[in-house]
Amino acid sequence: MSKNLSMRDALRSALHEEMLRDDRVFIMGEEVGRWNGTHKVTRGFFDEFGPERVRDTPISEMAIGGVAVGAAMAGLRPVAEMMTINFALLAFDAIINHAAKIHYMFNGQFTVPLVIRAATGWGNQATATHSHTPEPIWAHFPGLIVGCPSNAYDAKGMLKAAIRDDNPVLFTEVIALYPKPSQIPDDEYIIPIGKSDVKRQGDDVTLVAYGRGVEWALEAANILAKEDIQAEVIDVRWLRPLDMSAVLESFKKTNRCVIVEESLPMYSFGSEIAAQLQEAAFDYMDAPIKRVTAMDVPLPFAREIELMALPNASKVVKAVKEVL
Amino acid sequence: MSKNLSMRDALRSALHEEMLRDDRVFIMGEEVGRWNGTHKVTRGFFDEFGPERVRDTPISEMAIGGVAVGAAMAGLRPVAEMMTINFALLAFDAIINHAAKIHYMFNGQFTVPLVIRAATGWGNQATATHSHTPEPIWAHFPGLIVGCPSNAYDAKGMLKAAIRDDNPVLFTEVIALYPKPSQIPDDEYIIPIGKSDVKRQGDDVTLVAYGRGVEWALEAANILAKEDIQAEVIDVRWLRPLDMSAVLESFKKTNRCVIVEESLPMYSFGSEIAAQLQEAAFDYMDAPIKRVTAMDVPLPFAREIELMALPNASKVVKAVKEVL
Amino acid sequence: MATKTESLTKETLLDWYRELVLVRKFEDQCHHQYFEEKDPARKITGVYLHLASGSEATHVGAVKALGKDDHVITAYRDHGIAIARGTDPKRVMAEMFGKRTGTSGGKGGSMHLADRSVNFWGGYAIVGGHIPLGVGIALKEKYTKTKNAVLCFIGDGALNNGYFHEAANMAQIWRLPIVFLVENNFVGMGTRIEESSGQTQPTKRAIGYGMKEGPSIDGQNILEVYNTVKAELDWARENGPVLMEAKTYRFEGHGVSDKLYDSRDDLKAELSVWEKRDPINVLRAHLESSFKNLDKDLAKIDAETTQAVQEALDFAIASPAPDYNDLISHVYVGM
Amino acid sequence: MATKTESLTKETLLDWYRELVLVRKFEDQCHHQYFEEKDPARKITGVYLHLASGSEATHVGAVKALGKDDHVITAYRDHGIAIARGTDPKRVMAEMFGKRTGTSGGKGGSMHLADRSVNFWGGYAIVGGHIPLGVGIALKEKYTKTKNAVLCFIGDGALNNGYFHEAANMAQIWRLPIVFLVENNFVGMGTRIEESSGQTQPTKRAIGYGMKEGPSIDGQNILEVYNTVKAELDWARENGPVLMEAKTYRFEGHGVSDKLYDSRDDLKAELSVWEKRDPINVLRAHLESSFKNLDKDLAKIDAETTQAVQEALDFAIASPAPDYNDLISHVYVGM
Ligand SMILES: Cc1ncc(C[n+]2csc(CCOP(=O)(O)OP(=O)(O)O)c2C)c(N)n1
Ligand SMILES: Cc1ncc(C[n+]2csc(CCOP(=O)(O)OP(=O)(O)O)c2C)c(N)n1
Ligand SMILES: [Mg+2]
Ligand SMILES: [Mg+2]
Repeated sequence: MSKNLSMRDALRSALHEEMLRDDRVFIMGEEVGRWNGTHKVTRGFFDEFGPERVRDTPISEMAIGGVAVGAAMAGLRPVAEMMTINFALLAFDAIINHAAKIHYMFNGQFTVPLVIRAATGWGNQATATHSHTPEPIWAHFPGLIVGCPSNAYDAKGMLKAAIRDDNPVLFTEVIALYPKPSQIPDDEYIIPIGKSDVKRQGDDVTLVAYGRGVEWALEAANILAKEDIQAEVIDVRWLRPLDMSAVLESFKKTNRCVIVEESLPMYSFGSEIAAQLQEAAFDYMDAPIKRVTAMDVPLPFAREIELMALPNASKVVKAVKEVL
Repeated sequence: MSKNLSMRDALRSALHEEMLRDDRVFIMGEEVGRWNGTHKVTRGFFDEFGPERVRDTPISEMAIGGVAVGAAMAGLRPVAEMMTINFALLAFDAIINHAAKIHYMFNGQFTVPLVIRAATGWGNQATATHSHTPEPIWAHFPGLIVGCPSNAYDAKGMLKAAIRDDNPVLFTEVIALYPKPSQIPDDEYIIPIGKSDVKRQGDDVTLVAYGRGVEWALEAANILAKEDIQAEVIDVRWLRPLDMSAVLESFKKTNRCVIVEESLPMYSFGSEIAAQLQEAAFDYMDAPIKRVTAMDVPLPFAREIELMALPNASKVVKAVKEVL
Repeated sequence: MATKTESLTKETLLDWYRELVLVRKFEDQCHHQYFEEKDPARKITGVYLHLASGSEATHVGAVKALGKDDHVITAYRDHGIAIARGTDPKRVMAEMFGKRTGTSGGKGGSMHLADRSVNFWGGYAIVGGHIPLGVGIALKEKYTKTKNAVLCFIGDGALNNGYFHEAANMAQIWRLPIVFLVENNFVGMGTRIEESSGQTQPTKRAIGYGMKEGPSIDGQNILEVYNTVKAELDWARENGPVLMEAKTYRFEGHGVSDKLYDSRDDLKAELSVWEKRDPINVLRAHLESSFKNLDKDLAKIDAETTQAVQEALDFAIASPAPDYNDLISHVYVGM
Repeated sequence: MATKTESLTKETLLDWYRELVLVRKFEDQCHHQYFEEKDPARKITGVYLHLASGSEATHVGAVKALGKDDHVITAYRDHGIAIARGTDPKRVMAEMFGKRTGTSGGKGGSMHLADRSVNFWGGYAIVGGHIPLGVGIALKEKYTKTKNAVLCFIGDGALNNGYFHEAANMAQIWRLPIVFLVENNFVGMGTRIEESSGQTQPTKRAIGYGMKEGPSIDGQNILEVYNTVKAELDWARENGPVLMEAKTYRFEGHGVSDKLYDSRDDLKAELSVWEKRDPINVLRAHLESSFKNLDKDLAKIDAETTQAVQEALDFAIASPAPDYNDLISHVYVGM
């Protein structure tokens, strides 16, 4: 049996199940409780679980990060919400220098079973300060797990895996995907950390993406299919640990690759994928690997020009044609 | 006429000249004044310029970043010292969401002529929290300039360029290079922002690096020369804006490339260089592009194992032999 | 209120009244163009829009207390501050629509208004982020030995952010000329001050920095706001920072995606109490008790402000959108 | 000091005395192995090493006030805290040398000691970074409805960091069982408290959070430290956070690369005043005024502590260094 749920509700159901399953799991963050969550992922939780397990915090990102780390070390399993990944920049030190280092630095004495949830993505006129999609930046650092689902089904299984994992996880959720539905089985399922997924099969070109990039890649694949070009679409799902196996396998078949990401171009997702691919599969490269990314500018408010800066399916199609 | 100066003293002389030239230039940061600077780059400045122009701050990285941004917008030219880049993680928002965005976001009404100096690098048992070399992470973001000199001569000219530029600059200085000397001309010179430099010529392989990576690359080149392998060494100097012209030109000649960096491997410097190269010079690639980086772990205290994690010349030599 | 009050002319008070009404109508128009308007070409779009209806006396009164060479900086609830500081409402409205004629060329949006020409240093959308910027501007004034001061608005919610703490302390050790004006509307998004702040009397936070604990005033009364802020600015010019508070309210909820008043009965009840202290009515009552025969003046203000907002709207809608060249310009100076 | 004092036995006091002396000798030995030792195999290396000589009464006294199930967390000046909490000095010394037998397996170094088995949650090298961690541990205790409390040491310099502000406020709104103990040695690196803090009386900062303003005590007197911290921990268990201060000093400068006392005459002068209030001498004077015929006890302590430090050193030097497998393990749990 299954239900059609938006990604918002799929995430909500993952959180809800984990809250019921394990009372060490609790939620903290700005507006998660009485306000029902900025993105309504925690709707109803405050009433159901009460203020001890659904904790509204002040506007204190450093402390949200750091207090959650301490609580996790001490044996709880916090799910800390950063509202948006933009505000997590204020918790950079708490997450990178504390959450991600403590297990190693103290030689395994402590674990940090923490999930930091944060909405990510842009294209909604949120402007330069509120339009970051910096997952690759966070994934630069060992000790942290970084995941970003591309659809409601994955979102539920990935979030459950994140909550059950004993490592700190940065879990970002693309705002534009919140309303989009998948069929969600009633039975519990988990999508393991560090496993990529083939979202569409094809022999002509490999499209590698995560998060919203997967949507653009799939759209592009549909357009290309009309011209009899079959694209294989790989959703890496987790930027760290990064599973390149499906990408490599696909590339060895297609010999061509376009990487699609919502992030900025430099020192980013596409950079790493392209670098790894050319190194691991040099003999299979029939064309340069291309990247479709946001434009390399701070993001502006005005809708017309913001949209110019955003990746989309036709940009992907164009890039694919360049490598064929 | 010239003098032999350590990088520390070359930087000091750049700062000193700019302080004398332009009284809008001032220094702020932890221990920059009465303590003469953690790394002694500002030795004697407090006595010479006084507490208005050499401002000791509290341990408040967010405010050091943010106050410097405000002062820069208002017409001063702050040189804010972050002591080490590790602590700049606490100023991530101030630098990325404010310094780097304000000129764009307000459509050019304000400029932010700010230099953030920060010591970088590791290999001194400074441990996981104090061993970051995250220049590539910062350079992900448009609006910011990111530079990191590889020697005393460049350091002086680059820092002067940074101070005179009207954009925010993150200027990192490798601690291990502070004592190393160059001949520094008595006459003023400037090394322009966004210009890479060929540090050694060679026809067999291109080594691309910045900061301390250049030292390892040059060492490796000397070792290789004994076996009649001539490496060309390119110091990109500025990670943003990134000047790929010399790299491309060299690669078109050598058809082989190894990238050397002190940073972590993933989503990093080498990723971007490799990705750009394979795209722009696909037809010239005779071998996969290799990367020599730090190991993908938090850095440990114990000397023996820390050194294992550090790049070095022999790792570079080994990588070069793999691509020949 | 201990502060000696300036004697204010009828003209001045009517002028302020005009501004309060103008800002209110401006906010109402934004509300209309965002929610009611159907024609896409006439619609305000985007995920963020924070109206300040209810707080006009705090915004206008404090800004009027500034000298020409003084400075003001604030968060994202910034429309009224721009208008009060003298930025043409046309350009403010154009920014709401993301037009090239907007104060930020359409690139900043409603949260990032700014007007360098009147020393309005901007609205900022990262909570707390603008506070050290204000301190930096004050540092410049002290460094160059002027007597200009900075007015820095701070939300009650923003007080709990590390930016406030670090910047306030730095302002104090350097004795910088800045007035931190806590715009206390008792809530940040949906979190009440008692839920977010161990210390619910904002001015008491000054003690933690050895800073002057400034007055706590009625932010609905523009006379009180003006007189107090003016006095504190003058104090700050000579002595260093002050932390003061204006008690006010936001009538429209946090932002456009806000369903607050649907979901929290306590806040709904609170709102209805505050609506009785509408800053426009407070000033109107003062005017009517001080002067006779205002009807014609007030009617004129009513007509003029309606027209000004209409003109602003027309201007905004008629203005061109930015283009590709705008998208890629101003990433760097001189590149 | 208003706190009711426990009556302490001679045994207890001699035990504390032993610890003060042990910690001092431990620090002196570290100093020796870092600066004087010539044999590379016997040398402490690395760029950071922060000794706490002079602050032993604050460290040992406060830690002794903890119950077995209480918790302690601190910054990088952490050797004495580990030892006082019961971690074997051998393992502490081994960590100084980066040995596999060290408290952190040689991976943390002197700044990152920790011993989970005695609820010592670590030293942390990012100034302020450990404060929210301590608050998080206190949250766990409240969440699970124990009456255990957390002791969180904070340097005077760290008070100016955003971490302190945000974490203190959060601890207060949630009424968490934590004692923030400001270890006020009047300086952070080379910056004096008057130069860095608008508020130079640390406990006054509590007012900004509506928090209990705890006592300000003599950190050189272990009895006063013990009694006060114990009382405040008990208060915190029932009521929520407290901010208190122990005035103390560091005799050795900030860290090993420190040339402070060469360069600042004011601090050199201050040091010589504080040296007269050596915590070991303070307790010794108390012991001698309270009990007779201590010579044998004290001589025994002297010999035993010398031996303990020597054993720790021998152990550390004889211990194996971590290897490649250690380098790559514990990056993740279970991977
Ligand atoms: C650092 C940061 N965290 C969170 C947010 C989301 N946010 C925007 S406004 C706001 C509430 C601010 O409240 P307050 O400072 O009282 O200002 P008010 O909206 O009441 O004017 C929050 C949490 C943000 N913009 N920046
Ligand atoms: C965030 C951060 N900024 C700067 C430093 C460098 N630093 C290390 S210790 C220290 C001084 C801390 O002073 P205080 O808190 O008083 O502790 P004390 O050394 O006196 O025990 C500084 C500035 C750091 N480690 N972390
Ligand atoms: Mg508010
Ligand atoms: Mg101190």
